[in-house]
Amino acid sequence: MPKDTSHTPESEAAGHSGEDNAGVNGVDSGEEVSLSKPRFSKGMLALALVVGMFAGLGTFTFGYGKGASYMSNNPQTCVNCHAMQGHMDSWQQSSHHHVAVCNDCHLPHHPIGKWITKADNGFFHSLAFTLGNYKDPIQIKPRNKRVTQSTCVSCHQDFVHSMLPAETGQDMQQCVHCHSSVGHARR
Amino acid sequence: ERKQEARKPFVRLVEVNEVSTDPKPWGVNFPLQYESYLRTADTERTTYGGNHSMSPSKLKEFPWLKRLYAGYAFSIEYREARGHAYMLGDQEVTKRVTEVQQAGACLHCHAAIAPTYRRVGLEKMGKDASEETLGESFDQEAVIAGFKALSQMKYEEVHAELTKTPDGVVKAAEGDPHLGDAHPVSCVDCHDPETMSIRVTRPGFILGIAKLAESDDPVPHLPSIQKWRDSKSKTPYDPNVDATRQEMRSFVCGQCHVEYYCANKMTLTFPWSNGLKVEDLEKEWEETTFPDTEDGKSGGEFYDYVHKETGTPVFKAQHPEFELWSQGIHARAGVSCSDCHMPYERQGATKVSSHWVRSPMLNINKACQTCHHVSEDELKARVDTIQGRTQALMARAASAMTDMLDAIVLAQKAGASEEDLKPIRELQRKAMWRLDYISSENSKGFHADQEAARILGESIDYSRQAQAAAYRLGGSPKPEEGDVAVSQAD
Amino acid sequence: ERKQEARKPFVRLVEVNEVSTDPKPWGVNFPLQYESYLRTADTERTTYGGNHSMSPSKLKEFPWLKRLYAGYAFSIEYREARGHAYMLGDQEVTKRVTEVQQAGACLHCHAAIAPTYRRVGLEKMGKDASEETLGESFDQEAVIAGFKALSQMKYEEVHAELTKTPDGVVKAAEGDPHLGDAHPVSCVDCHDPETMSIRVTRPGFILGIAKLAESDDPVPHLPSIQKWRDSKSKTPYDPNVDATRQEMRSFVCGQCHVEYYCANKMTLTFPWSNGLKVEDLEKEWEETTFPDTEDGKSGGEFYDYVHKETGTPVFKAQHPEFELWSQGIHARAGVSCSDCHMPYERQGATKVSSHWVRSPMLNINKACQTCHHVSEDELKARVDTIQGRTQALMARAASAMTDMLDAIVLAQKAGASEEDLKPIRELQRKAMWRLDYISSENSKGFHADQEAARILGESIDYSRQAQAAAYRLGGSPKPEEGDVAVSQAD
Ligand code: HEC
Ligand code: HEC
Ligand code: HEC
Ligand code: HEC
Ligand code: HEC
Ligand code: HEC
Ligand code: HEC
Ligand code: HEC
Ligand code: HEC
Ligand code: HEC
Ligand code: HEC
Ligand code: HEC
Ligand code: HEC
Ligand code: HEC
Ligand SMILES: [Ca+2]
Ligand SMILES: [Ca+2]
Repeated sequence: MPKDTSHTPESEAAGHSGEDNAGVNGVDSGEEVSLSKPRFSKGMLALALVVGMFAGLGTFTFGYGKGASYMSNNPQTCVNCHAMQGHMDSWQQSSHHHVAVCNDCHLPHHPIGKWITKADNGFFHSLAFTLGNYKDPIQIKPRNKRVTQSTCVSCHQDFVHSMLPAETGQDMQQCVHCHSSVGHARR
Repeated sequence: ERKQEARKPFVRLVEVNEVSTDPKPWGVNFPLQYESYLRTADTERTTYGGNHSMSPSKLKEFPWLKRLYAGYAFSIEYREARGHAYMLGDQEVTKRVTEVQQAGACLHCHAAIAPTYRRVGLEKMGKDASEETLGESFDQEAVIAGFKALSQMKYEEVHAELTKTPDGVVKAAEGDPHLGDAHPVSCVDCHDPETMSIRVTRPGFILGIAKLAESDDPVPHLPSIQKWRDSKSKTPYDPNVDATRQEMRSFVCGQCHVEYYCANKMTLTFPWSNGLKVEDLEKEWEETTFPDTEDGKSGGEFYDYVHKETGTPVFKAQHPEFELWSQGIHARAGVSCSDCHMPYERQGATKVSSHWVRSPMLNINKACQTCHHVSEDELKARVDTIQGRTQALMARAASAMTDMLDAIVLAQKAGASEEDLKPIRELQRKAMWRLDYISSENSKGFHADQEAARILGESIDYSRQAQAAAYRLGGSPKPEEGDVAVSQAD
Repeated sequence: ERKQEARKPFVRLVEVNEVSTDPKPWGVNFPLQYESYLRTADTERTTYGGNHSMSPSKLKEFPWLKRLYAGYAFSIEYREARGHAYMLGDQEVTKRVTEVQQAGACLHCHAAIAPTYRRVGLEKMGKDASEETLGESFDQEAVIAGFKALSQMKYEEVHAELTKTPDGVVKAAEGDPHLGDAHPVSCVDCHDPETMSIRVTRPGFILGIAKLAESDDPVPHLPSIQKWRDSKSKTPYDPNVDATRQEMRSFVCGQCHVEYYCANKMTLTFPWSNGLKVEDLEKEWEETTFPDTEDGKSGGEFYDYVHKETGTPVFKAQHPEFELWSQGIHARAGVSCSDCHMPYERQGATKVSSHWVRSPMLNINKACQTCHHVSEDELKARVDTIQGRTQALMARAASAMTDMLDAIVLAQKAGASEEDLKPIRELQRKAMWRLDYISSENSKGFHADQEAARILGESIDYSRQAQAAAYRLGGSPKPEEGDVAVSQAD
């Protein structure tokens, strides 16, 4: 039976509650703020948005890949690119397909970081897809790894409280070190 | 790497500080960890590991160990390891301690000793060593000074020093020499009492890992050491400053689960200046000479004991878990000791590290299945396969070793000269070191399976070479005594 | 498990059938697979593997092989393997074939031979063997009959038979004995021409795996065999019927990448009746006696060659990739040969299996990174570590082996009796079999790293035991000739 891959109500709820939690908790939604604030001035932010969206728009890919829908939360929009099919499949078999859609994990839960990542990834996605020069299998880049890590923490903050650094500035373990198949079933 | 914001400071119901070697007050603050910590006194065994009410004797299980250790304390009593709760008691009663004079360094890994090191260090340095000062800060300099002062003293003397250090609980009257109890490994050994972050406290490790950092041994599993090397820093590598949290999750264990020298001729030493492989450690011992004696005589070449049957000075290998793990695929993949031996456990609305440090085979679900999505039976079977191969090769190496001893003894009876025997003794030492290395390591090869087999293969090679060479010197049993039989161990 | 819908029947531009050993017409239907298949003629080498314009000689790389193979064809010429495109040509020109009379069984694994087996089988059975009948169906019974008929015939005769079978392309006039070309492994060897599903066609494998199924060797990596055993079926295990698709992705390779007997005293045999471990194979050879000769004399105990320096009858191990892989963690985890050696590649919107069968180290990205999410350098380093350990132990086992040969030769010169030598010869055979097993296996230990080290450890043990025993019989070199030196290989 083919799974309904559209954005289910549960996943919407989970996704949003994740984001809300981050804000309401007042715990600065993990590190996103502390990171993005100093690194991106308003001007840079605008620039990133413009470059990201228009560079993407201008390409054939953006049309082919139903670029406009990239901004939606529907996982189906990701598989507009066949390059994403495997990840879609493995997400469907993962423990989280009931509770989180792609964007819940691959976009920062912080309202600003979220748009930067979207623009940034939108641009590089289109570029890579158009040129076809990306690595297969696709490998997540360090910056996007930080995003996924931050979203785990954002949703599971209370549960993993003792894993957070004892002192600011110390590091913490990668959740996927142990939970590698949470978002994408593997092996 | 991204830095996370810190967790909220925990609610401290009871104050603990740097002298709090008694875990009870910590347990008030962290009842979940404390409860599981107490379970290290529990008993359950796997095929090759786990706890036991009275730990089985390894000498009985592997009779050849008696010949391997002939002339050394280990041939009197040597048992399987068991839970952390027993570490001090088991040491106090082992015949290796009751029948042989041991050095104070033994306590480095069997008691919560850092505050005692600090106290003695401060005293040596002529500084205040009151309970208050002792509780204030870790003071690494003082700890190392105390460590050096106590290492070569007698076991009993140092044991007595332990109880002269406050433990945070015992309330002793002024002038009462008993200011605290002696405790096995305790919270303060692995945690900063202020922040609760994990840390290392053992001078042996701190000095040893700094030596390793100075070497050029590749350490793909310890990225912070590579980073330190690349930075060309002038300050020695300090695990408490430089290591990642994931590395620290192994370093806390590497304080004790390592090869060492610990008798009374030198300060306790971790032989890591050439690297962490079995040859690297061997090389350090080969290059070591004991310090000159007080009357100015040369201390001579390093050795642990003179093998009684053959008169050959040899090295003793002790539980090199940290070193063998370092050669394995799990270490390379960033999997720490704690990931398997202290896995996270769901406790209500949060997860905590199981402080019931024990065989992961008693806890496969949490210890392995988070990463390996296959059945418990399958994981057990994989471990059994690895350990079975190791055991079979070990039995083979053991019978090569005993054949070698027989041949050397006969060659000596036949009047072989010391000069002729010299290369044979070298082979013997290499063979015994390697066999001991894997038989003393407690995972039966699991921590690095191919490496364990390689080491045993080398041991076999050296034993059999020595045997053949001894045959040339008249070490061959007379044809009547025993025929050429295929000696096949399994 | 989510069942995939059956794939759409492919568009067949050109008809192919059971005689189509020429891959060209298949290539019209499947241009992507064909293109990559053709690339097996390409040249590129890794440290221990990969292709080469003229494959390097293993005898040069490992001079001790000449002594290991003394008296056997392998001591004349023995090279590294290279791409599938070369398999027939390389066999035709090797001195092992041009200077020594070989048996027709050699072609079992070096040519697309099934239709020839079928033709000869049908002819033997007195049935029609026209191109049409040959093309119609696989007819396993006829194939096996032909296989048995051709196995012990001369190489050249069987080679000639190949060209008497139509290949689907050559159009020959009636009566022309050349009805088709001889081809190296081709599509029809691994695919059903009707459905394109993968299949096995080699009698050696079909008979061998059925024997394995009858045994009680645990096969956690081959669940369909366990299922067949549990079903207590009366019909022999048939891979084409019983195996899972994932198993078939290894079985197609297991048709050739296995240990075998292939000379003219018996039909080509895969020695799997006791299991797939090195000892299991050895046991089958030990228990085998050659069939009685035509004049009724007993065939005597099985052996491959009489070792020339020592006169000991020994076994020859050939490329046991399938068997060693079976002992490894990847097999246990269900990872097939094809997963690593024929990984899927994205070609536009579809994924195809790379038919450029080659070293995965030339294609780490696709071969490994689908499963292992670490960098190429890291994966390379992991493989290097494993292969480096294997190589070092192999060198050690090799020097043990040559020391043994020296000692036996001297003992014989000193007049040792056959009776005294008997147990030594047994040790020698065991030692050489194990060393050969790992040095002939082509992954340098990667396919099962700990197992490879274990086997080499045993080889060392047997060689050195034989050496020591030979010393007792006067095999010890005179003290003048060479002193007891630490023979340390690395
Ligand atoms: C529950 C969280 C979660 C969800 C939901 C999720 N992912 Fe991921 N995804 C991850 C994590 C975590 C990683 C990276 C793991 C790592 O660091 O190796 C990842 C990696 C990836 C990668 C990079 C490939 C790789 O292995 O490095 C792609 C592409 C991807 N995801 C796409 C998707 C798409 C498309 C969806 C929705 C169909 C999706 N993800 C849903 C957590 C998730
Ligand atoms: C335009 C086609 C296309 C669409 C639509 C698309 N992807 Fe991708 N994606 C790609 C390509 C191509 C790459 C590989 C980029 C590379 O490796 O440089 C990629 C890479 C990724 C990565 C790893 C990126 C990194 O650099 O770390 C993630 C995560 C990911 N995609 C998630 C998603 C999600 C979530 C969606 C839907 C919201 C999505 N993708 C939609 C084509 C697409
Ligand atoms: C959008 C919110 C959200 C995000 C993002 C998220 N999770 Fe979850 N996660 C949940 C919910 C909801 C559950 C199920 C309820 C529960 O038990 O807490 C869950 C369950 C889990 C579980 C237990 C079930 C299982 O799969 O084993 C683990 C482990 C887990 N998450 C880890 C992660 C990791 C690691 C990440 C990041 C890669 C992550 N989660 C990202 C919401 C999220
Ligand atoms: C060193 C390994 C390890 C790391 C790193 C790790 N976890 Fe876990 N986690 C576990 C184990 C083991 C369990 C299972 C506990 C149990 O079953 O009692 C677990 C359980 C969980 C659960 C609950 C599972 C359930 O069944 O309810 C969640 C949620 C979770 N982890 C989230 C995370 C998040 C988020 C991170 C990163 C901050 C993380 N984990 C990092 C090992 C790890
Ligand atoms: C990937 C998992 C894993 C890692 C990482 C690991 N171990 Fe182990 N360890 C095991 C297994 C499995 C055994 C065998 C247990 C048995 O036989 O019951 C074992 C055995 C042991 C034993 C003997 C246990 C007994 O019951 O006698 C000790 C001690 C030990 N390990 C210490 C360490 C130390 C110290 C480290 C890190 C330097 C470490 N281990 C890293 C899995 C691991
Ligand atoms: C560098 C740390 C270290 C030092 C120093 C040390 N030990 Fe241990 N000891 C351990 C570890 C780790 C174990 C558990 C592993 C094992 O049993 O192999 C252990 C186990 C033991 C045991 C229980 C098992 C057995 O061997 O019977 C005894 C008794 C013991 N030690 C006595 C001593 C004595 C006596 C000394 C001093 C000569 C000493 N230890 C020095 C770390 C150390
Ligand atoms: C202060 C020294 C010390 C430290 C630190 C230490 N150990 Fe131990 N460990 C010992 C000693 C000593 C024993 C043996 C106790 C006995 O047999 O009486 C032991 C026993 C064990 C055993 C055997 C338990 C059993 O039930 O059979 C395991 C497993 C083990 N340690 C793992 C670890 C791990 C993992 C760490 C780090 C998280 C660690 N140890 C830290 C000294 C230490
Ligand atoms: C042998 C070393 C060792 C000893 C002794 C030890 N711990 Fe831990 N403890 C650890 C390690 C390792 C962690 C995991 C730390 C991390 O991942 O950052 C940990 C984590 C913790 C945490 C953080 C939450 C969690 O569970 O992960 C608390 C709280 C804690 N320990 C309390 C205690 C208390 C209380 C005691 C004494 C009863 C104690 N520990 C003794 C090694 C030890
Ligand atoms: C935090 C993750 C993690 C944990 C916990 C873990 N492993 Fe592993 N294991 C790995 C990784 C990573 C590899 C290396 C192969 C790979 O990249 O998949 C591996 C490899 C293995 C292998 C193959 C290597 C070999 O030595 O043959 C075995 C067997 C194995 N693990 C068993 C276990 C067992 C048993 C446990 C529990 C005692 C365990 N693992 C715990 C991550 C883990
Ligand atoms: C997990 C991956 C993996 C699996 C599964 C695997 N191999 Fe390999 N194989 C390798 C690697 C890695 C090498 C070493 C290549 C090198 O040294 O360049 C290798 C080497 C070889 C070689 C020698 C290649 C050369 O270039 O000389 C042959 C032949 C081979 N394998 C056949 C097989 C067969 C047959 C099977 C199944 C029975 C199999 N392999 C299963 C990874 C694998
Ligand atoms: C059971 C299958 C099988 C049989 C039978 C077989 N081969 Fe091979 N042969 C292979 C495989 C697989 C390789 C590639 C692996 C290797 O080189 O070790 C190979 C490689 C070769 C090579 C190239 C490498 C080398 O050894 O120099 C030659 C030449 C060769 N075989 C000749 C022969 C001859 C002659 C016979 C008959 C005596 C024969 N083969 C029988 C499977 C077989
Ligand atoms: C019909 C017999 C046969 C079959 C089937 C077969 N091979 Fe081979 N293979 C050979 C022979 C023969 C060679 C050596 C050719 C030479 O050296 O001339 C070889 C060579 C190789 C090599 C070395 C290639 C190189 O570039 O160095 C690899 C790797 C290999 N085979 C893997 C496989 C795998 C994987 C399969 C199954 C998908 C397979 N083979 C199926 C007979 C076969
Ligand atoms: C040594 C064995 C072997 C030979 C020879 C071989 N194949 Fe394959 N082929 C395979 C394997 C294994 C698969 C993967 C099948 C699967 O996963 O079900 C495959 C898959 C295929 C597929 C299915 C799609 C895909 O790519 O996975 C096609 C079509 C195909 N091969 C065509 C050919 C053609 C055309 C030739 C001759 C030029 C050929 N094959 C020769 C082993 C072989
Ligand atoms: C289809 C999945 C898959 C592929 C492809 C694969 N592996 Fe693995 N690998 C595994 C699994 C599963 C394990 C066992 C450990 C575990 O459970 O994580 C493993 C274990 C390992 C180990 C540790 C075991 C050992 O022998 O030390 C190494 C190293 C390794 N793989 C390297 C490779 C390399 C190199 C390749 C490519 C040539 C490769 N793998 C291809 C799945 C795969
Ligand atoms: Ca020692
Ligand atoms: Ca053979």
